[in-house]
Amino acid sequence: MKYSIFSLARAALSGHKNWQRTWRDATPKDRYDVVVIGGGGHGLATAWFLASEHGIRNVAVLEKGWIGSGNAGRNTTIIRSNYGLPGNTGFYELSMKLWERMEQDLNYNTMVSQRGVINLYHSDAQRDAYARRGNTMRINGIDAELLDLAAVKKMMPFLNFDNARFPVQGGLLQRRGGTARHDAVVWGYAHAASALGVDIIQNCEVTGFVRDANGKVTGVETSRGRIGAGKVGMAVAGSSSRVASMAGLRLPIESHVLQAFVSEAIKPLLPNVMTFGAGHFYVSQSDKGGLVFGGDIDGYNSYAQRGNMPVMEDVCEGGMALMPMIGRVRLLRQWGGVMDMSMDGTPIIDKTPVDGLYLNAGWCYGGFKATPGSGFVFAHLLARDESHEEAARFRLDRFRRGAAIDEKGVGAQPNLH
Amino acid sequence: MAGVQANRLANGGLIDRLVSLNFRFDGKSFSGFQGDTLASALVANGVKLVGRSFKYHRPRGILTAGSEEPNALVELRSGARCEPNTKATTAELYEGLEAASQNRWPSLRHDLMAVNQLFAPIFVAGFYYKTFMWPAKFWEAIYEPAIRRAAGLGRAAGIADPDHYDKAWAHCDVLIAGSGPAGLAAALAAGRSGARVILCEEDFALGGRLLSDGGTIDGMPAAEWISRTLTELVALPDVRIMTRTTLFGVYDGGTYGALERVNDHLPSPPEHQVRQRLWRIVAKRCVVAAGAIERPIVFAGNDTPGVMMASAMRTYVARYAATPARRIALFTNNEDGWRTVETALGAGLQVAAVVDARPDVSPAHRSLASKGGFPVLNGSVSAVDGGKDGVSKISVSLTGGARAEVEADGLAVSGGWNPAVGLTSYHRGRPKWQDNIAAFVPDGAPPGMVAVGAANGAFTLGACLSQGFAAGAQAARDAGRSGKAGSVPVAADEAFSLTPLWHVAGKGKAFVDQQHDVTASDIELAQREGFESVEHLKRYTTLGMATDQGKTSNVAGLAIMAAVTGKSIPETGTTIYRPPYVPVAIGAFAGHHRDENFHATRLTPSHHWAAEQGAIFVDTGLWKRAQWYPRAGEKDWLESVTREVKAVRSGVGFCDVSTLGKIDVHGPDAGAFLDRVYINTFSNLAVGKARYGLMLREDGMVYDDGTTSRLAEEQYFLTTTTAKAGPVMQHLEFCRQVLFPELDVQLTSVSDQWAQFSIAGPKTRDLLREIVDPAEDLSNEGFPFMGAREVALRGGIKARLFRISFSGEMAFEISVPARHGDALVRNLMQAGAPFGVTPYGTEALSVMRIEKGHVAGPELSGTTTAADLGLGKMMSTKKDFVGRVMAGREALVAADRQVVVGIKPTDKASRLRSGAHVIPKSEIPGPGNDQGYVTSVCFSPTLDQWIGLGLVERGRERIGEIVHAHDPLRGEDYDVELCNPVFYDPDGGRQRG
Amino acid sequence: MRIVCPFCGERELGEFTYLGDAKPQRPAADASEDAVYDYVYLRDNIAGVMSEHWYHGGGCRSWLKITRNTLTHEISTVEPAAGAGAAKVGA
Amino acid sequence: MAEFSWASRSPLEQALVTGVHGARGVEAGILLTEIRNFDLIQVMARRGKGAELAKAAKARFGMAAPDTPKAVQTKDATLIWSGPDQFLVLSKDGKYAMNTLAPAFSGLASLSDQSHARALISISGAKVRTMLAKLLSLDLHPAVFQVGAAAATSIDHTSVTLWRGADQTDGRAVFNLLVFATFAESLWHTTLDAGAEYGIDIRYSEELA
Repeated sequence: MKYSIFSLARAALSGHKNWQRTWRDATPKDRYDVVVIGGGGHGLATAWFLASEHGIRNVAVLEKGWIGSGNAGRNTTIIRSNYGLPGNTGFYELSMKLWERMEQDLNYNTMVSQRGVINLYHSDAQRDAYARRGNTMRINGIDAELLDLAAVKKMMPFLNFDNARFPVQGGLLQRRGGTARHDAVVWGYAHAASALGVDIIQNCEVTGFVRDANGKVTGVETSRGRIGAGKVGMAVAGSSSRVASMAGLRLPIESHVLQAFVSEAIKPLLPNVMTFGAGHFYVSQSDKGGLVFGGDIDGYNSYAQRGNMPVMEDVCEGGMALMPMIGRVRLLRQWGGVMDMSMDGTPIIDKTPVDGLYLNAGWCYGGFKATPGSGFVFAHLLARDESHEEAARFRLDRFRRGAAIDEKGVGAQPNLH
Repeated sequence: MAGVQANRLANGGLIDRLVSLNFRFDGKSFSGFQGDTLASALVANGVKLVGRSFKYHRPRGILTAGSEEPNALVELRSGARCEPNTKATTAELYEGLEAASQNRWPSLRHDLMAVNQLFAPIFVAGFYYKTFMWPAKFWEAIYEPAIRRAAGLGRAAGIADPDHYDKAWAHCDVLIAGSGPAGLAAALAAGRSGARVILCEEDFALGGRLLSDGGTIDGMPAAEWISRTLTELVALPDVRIMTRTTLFGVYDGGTYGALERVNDHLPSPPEHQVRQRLWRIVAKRCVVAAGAIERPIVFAGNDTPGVMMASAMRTYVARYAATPARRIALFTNNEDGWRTVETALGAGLQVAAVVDARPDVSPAHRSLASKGGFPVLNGSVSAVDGGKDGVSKISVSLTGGARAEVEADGLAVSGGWNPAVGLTSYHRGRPKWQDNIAAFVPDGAPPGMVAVGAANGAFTLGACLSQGFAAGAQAARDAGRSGKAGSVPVAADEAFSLTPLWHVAGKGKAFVDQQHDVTASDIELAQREGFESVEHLKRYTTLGMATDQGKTSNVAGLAIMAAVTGKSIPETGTTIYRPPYVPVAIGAFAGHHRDENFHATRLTPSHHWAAEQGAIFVDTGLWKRAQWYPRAGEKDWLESVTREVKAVRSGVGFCDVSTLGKIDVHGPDAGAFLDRVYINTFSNLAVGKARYGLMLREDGMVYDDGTTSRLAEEQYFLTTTTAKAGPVMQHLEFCRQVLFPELDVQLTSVSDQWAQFSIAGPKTRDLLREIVDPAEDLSNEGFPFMGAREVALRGGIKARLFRISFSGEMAFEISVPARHGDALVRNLMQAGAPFGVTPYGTEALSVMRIEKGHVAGPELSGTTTAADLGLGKMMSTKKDFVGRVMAGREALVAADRQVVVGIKPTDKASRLRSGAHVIPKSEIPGPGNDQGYVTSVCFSPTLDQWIGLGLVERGRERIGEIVHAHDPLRGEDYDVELCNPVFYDPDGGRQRG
Repeated sequence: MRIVCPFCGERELGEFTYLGDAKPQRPAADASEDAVYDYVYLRDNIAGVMSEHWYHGGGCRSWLKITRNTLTHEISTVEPAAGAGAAKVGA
Repeated sequence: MAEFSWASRSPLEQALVTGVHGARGVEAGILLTEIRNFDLIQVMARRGKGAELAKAAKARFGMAAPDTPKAVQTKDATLIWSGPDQFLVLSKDGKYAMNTLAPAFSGLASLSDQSHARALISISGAKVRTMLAKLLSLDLHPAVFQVGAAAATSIDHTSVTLWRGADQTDGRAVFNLLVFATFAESLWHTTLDAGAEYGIDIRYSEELA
């Protein structure tokens, strides 16, 4: 059923009794051309692009829980393409362009809100680093503006300009950045992919790979039985190492916990997405009114999906340092997601050494904003057996070759990225 | 003048009638008493309409009497202290309290946004996902702003919070959450056993439900038992009772978070006091006696003001002597609801009827009804008549199909009780279903925690006392305390029976989540569209995501989902429970760490002297460093910095470099150790000599640099950059303790021990000779370039001198014990006056290092190799060192890497900026020809033009090439020449002279 | 999290910093580039009990080897790194 | 040619204002005293030399140096544990300075002069534990952190050394804190903020007691 204000009005007349399932509840077939492991945003986007861009519709998405139950529903919903290194710059801009047409592509309102993302700077060195990055963006055809203090004051008069420990000096603004409604992205891709014939199979956990005599992956064992596959793609953020280990692979990845927080809903207070340059704090305000914010990872390997108080305090200290008007706003919920942190802070989208098995992993904090781009290039790789040009640097062997893409410049220590 | 408290009972209650308090709600004056909450005072004043709902702006009244309240949310206080979404049910009344209702315009009674109710047929769950998509540009411009304005509840102040917060640590054997009968019994048992006990109670009064429901314990009235118990607890040496304190979360290793509302019951905190305090409590054991929350039954019109939880209604009557209604009806599916009738009758209120959904009502209650002259109707409430002024009539579907109507102005509802399973579930535990109470109870808990009493599904007074007591005693034993717990308090176990009833089908909106306007039909719609997992249900309908965190709505919602999917409630399951248990002010989590106190500040030994000179300071990490020293008449920083540079280059200047990390590396294997952490060799460094060193990370990238001196055979003095002082210390300790434990070497930070100054310029020796003991030979022969040794100063103290130069001038660094740093700088000024000595700041320092082509922070970016920096030849091939192997990987030794090179505009008048990119001349900038960027720039007074360093592809091969500096961010494009990075004195004669 | 430092006793998480898996051992000086790559980059990334390096930088500056469950954060053992407390070696 | 004065300046000289800070009651809840002018030497045992150093230290100080988190008072020095294989020697009048200690421990220990690297603050008063609970994550319960207990810990993410000295004559506890000199002023202000509600009596002493 096509979604629109008219279909809503029609449905209202019949008491909304006629709405169909947003996606079909599929039972697994014996074999698919492509099996995508992971029913998060990336896996579902991959399936949709396989069907819509490459005409490959005999596709299953296997999800061990319910779709969107991993990091797709645990992030802080920010979208942006303000990266500075070759590889990242082009890829995230590809993703941004796909965000900009997502709702029309999917016939689903994912509430893509290009309200602007500003990274504040507090020193000359930080300004210079942002200038370098902003210029990279501009050279790549991406919007970027370097704001001085006066411009920041005008845009966000509520920041602490008077007695800050690290006074704001300006910011790097990407106006096309913003937020999107994370769950809706999952449901939108599921809705659209299902309509093109993709089977979305929930409560179906992959427990092993089926290999032929040559070692090629020909299917997966699951909690709902064996499913054959021409190719198998992994998009299992938070479980990448565990799933890869079933195929005997070790990855340059550590899993860490990243906490996020939301406040009680209040009337509109923040116009945009902001990152504090002198502490670990970034924030936006959801359409519902909650301040959605976060900071640094807890810093230790974890699959527990919950964090501890030092980081919670650190984040709130950053928030109060930046905008002391939020002191009386109350933190409503905290949660944690498992971040698959790669060794250079940059994702991996590549074939694996195991024939028939394809990897999409290591998104660190960048996973949500990458959703459409990740699906697009992963579908390309699965369909054509070659990297999309915008993902050509996200190869698995880059670490071996010394071609890491290290935006933060901290090296092979995942918890510092 | 405040109005009369028309709905206040003449006597009774736990309020202090001698202390009358005036307050305002929506601008209207009222009065209440000490001991009231804002909600109870509003009840006493007959105020029924207190808020508007989130989506439909429906009129809402007070539903509960606790922190589970979904409706009675107000903006408390005004101006900078405005607290949006404050629950009137937990806000203590104080003299002069001001509160305003929320989410309405222009007024609570006449809210124009109530027009949303007309669109209610369209505004169903998830409607926004299906529309507002065309045209694409309208989302940000029109739809979203309208949605944002309509959403949200209260308004935040928008200006800085004027109050203070702090954070503290507490430690105990047994931590107890809740001071109801179970919590008090646990505290008694643990305290008597000799345990260190902390009891947290979120209310301002201790007793929990005992305050409202009374009862008999150990043969005495509950109030007397509470009083005796408190007397005993207070007398115990290690029992600490914290009221107004909510235990909100449990973290790893027995760490708990609690919020103490220290002064929220006052108009503003007294001087020197905080508003709230965040506690990190470390406890060996935790007893959760957090009680249970009464749950509603969902029926049409159940959000009409005047519909109230049955337990809340009796709390208002019994504890606050305030009557929510004159003539009440009760709708219950369980025995406990009847208590409200008993309380109401005892207070002289009329009871219109009891609607009991159970097949049987006890004979005792039947006789109560006949004595009280009210009917007992077997059936369910199917509709409520009334509006913003409250309930007027209640429609009842009788078992068997008949209908009845009841005239009443208040409806008490009891659907049973849900144990407060939050704390026990925060480690992602899932509670289990217990049939006899039709509720989820804890199924295990985080290590060290146990739930007791109502929080554990034990709803009778006797069971609460015995469970609490037993758990308190056991917790004390587990913590190693062996005292005698004494005798357990005893009370009778009341009868409890319940027939589950979640939803009464009927016409009209029946609310599950009152704050978020989620109705029973929204849940049915979600199921129809495939959102039948509880997490999907929550996310699609927003059920349970409001400020009450679904305390009254979650279980009802999933019970309705269970019914429509044909599954059982336990099969349907719960969502993940997430802390905090109640919302906590962000300011409390920050505590002291805001404004200037966000992070600690480090001051150099010459800081106060520099401040006296009027220096401008710059933040460098935690340090404040003098950036430049302006003089009267100088028009801008550039003029000051240029003067400082010229003074050094032509005379002498000094700069505080105490911020460098300084590490004593001692021991027989100190040299061998340094050989492994540096790319170059230090074991062959002569005593009395310094050497520049470079260290890599294990991945082959440059980590840090600095000068290290050998002061004695087994004694090196290592310096790091300011930025990396801490991380390098940690790295060296890792090398020492983990990688190379066989080496006999000891490390200590001496960063704070030494005040260190760079003294530079051709007249450096002249100045030094003034303050150094004349017996010391400072000649080029007596103290050659890269020499390092201790010298005596005039007047008796020792200093260390290092003949090293960052500026390219003849220079020394001098170190004195830090408390003499202030004296040293003053002595340098005095001794240097004849030579025009000039203090210089970090800007001049930076100018001179760029002129000299020294790399620093912007070049040591963590992505550069030694070869990129032009220092590849330093890498020893005769030994292993950290990073050696990985530095040899193909992409790190590729010929086309970006390497350090000098850059200067071809037009000498042109300014150069860091962050500009390097593009081949005459090419159109694009990702394919972006060859590098400018890393560091300065205006060079020596060359009289802007110069800089950059990282440029094959830069060293391209010296002399004219390229393009492209800076679209700042709208600048200009030609620059790639040049030797050493702009000044390239053969180094000056520093060696 | 609370960590029982073998030297200081039980301390708060905030005093410690994390490095990572303690299983990979730094290869000898003559090891191949492949072996060093493996050491620097590849991880088992265990969901369960793993051995880790932590640094008590906010306390006694000892490096510790800690066995911890990454699913529950439960710590089972804490021991000093080989070179922490090395004055007692051979004593 | 002039001779120069090398007057020692405490890192707290600017921040410390004697008198009462914060709430003014009958008695200030906190007594805060900076102690100036002391020698502080860090002694770090060499590899495998722990036992020999212990022997040498005992000979030198007349008491065993602590090898667990404790502080011991000898007749003319305080020996404070500062980590495995290491302790601090706090003394005055050059009794145990680098030049006197180095020969005694030659070959057994590496020594590092920290006399100027730290500020020394003594904290006592009726509210001392209540206030310290805002700064320190340690359990300072009298039965847990007894007289002579020491700890290497942190305030504001900054390393400090803490030990409990002998009780005052009125039985009240005294806590001694060594903080890094360049952080001292910042931590001092943090301490004043933490204690303001109890009232703080601020003093300094030119000499170690």
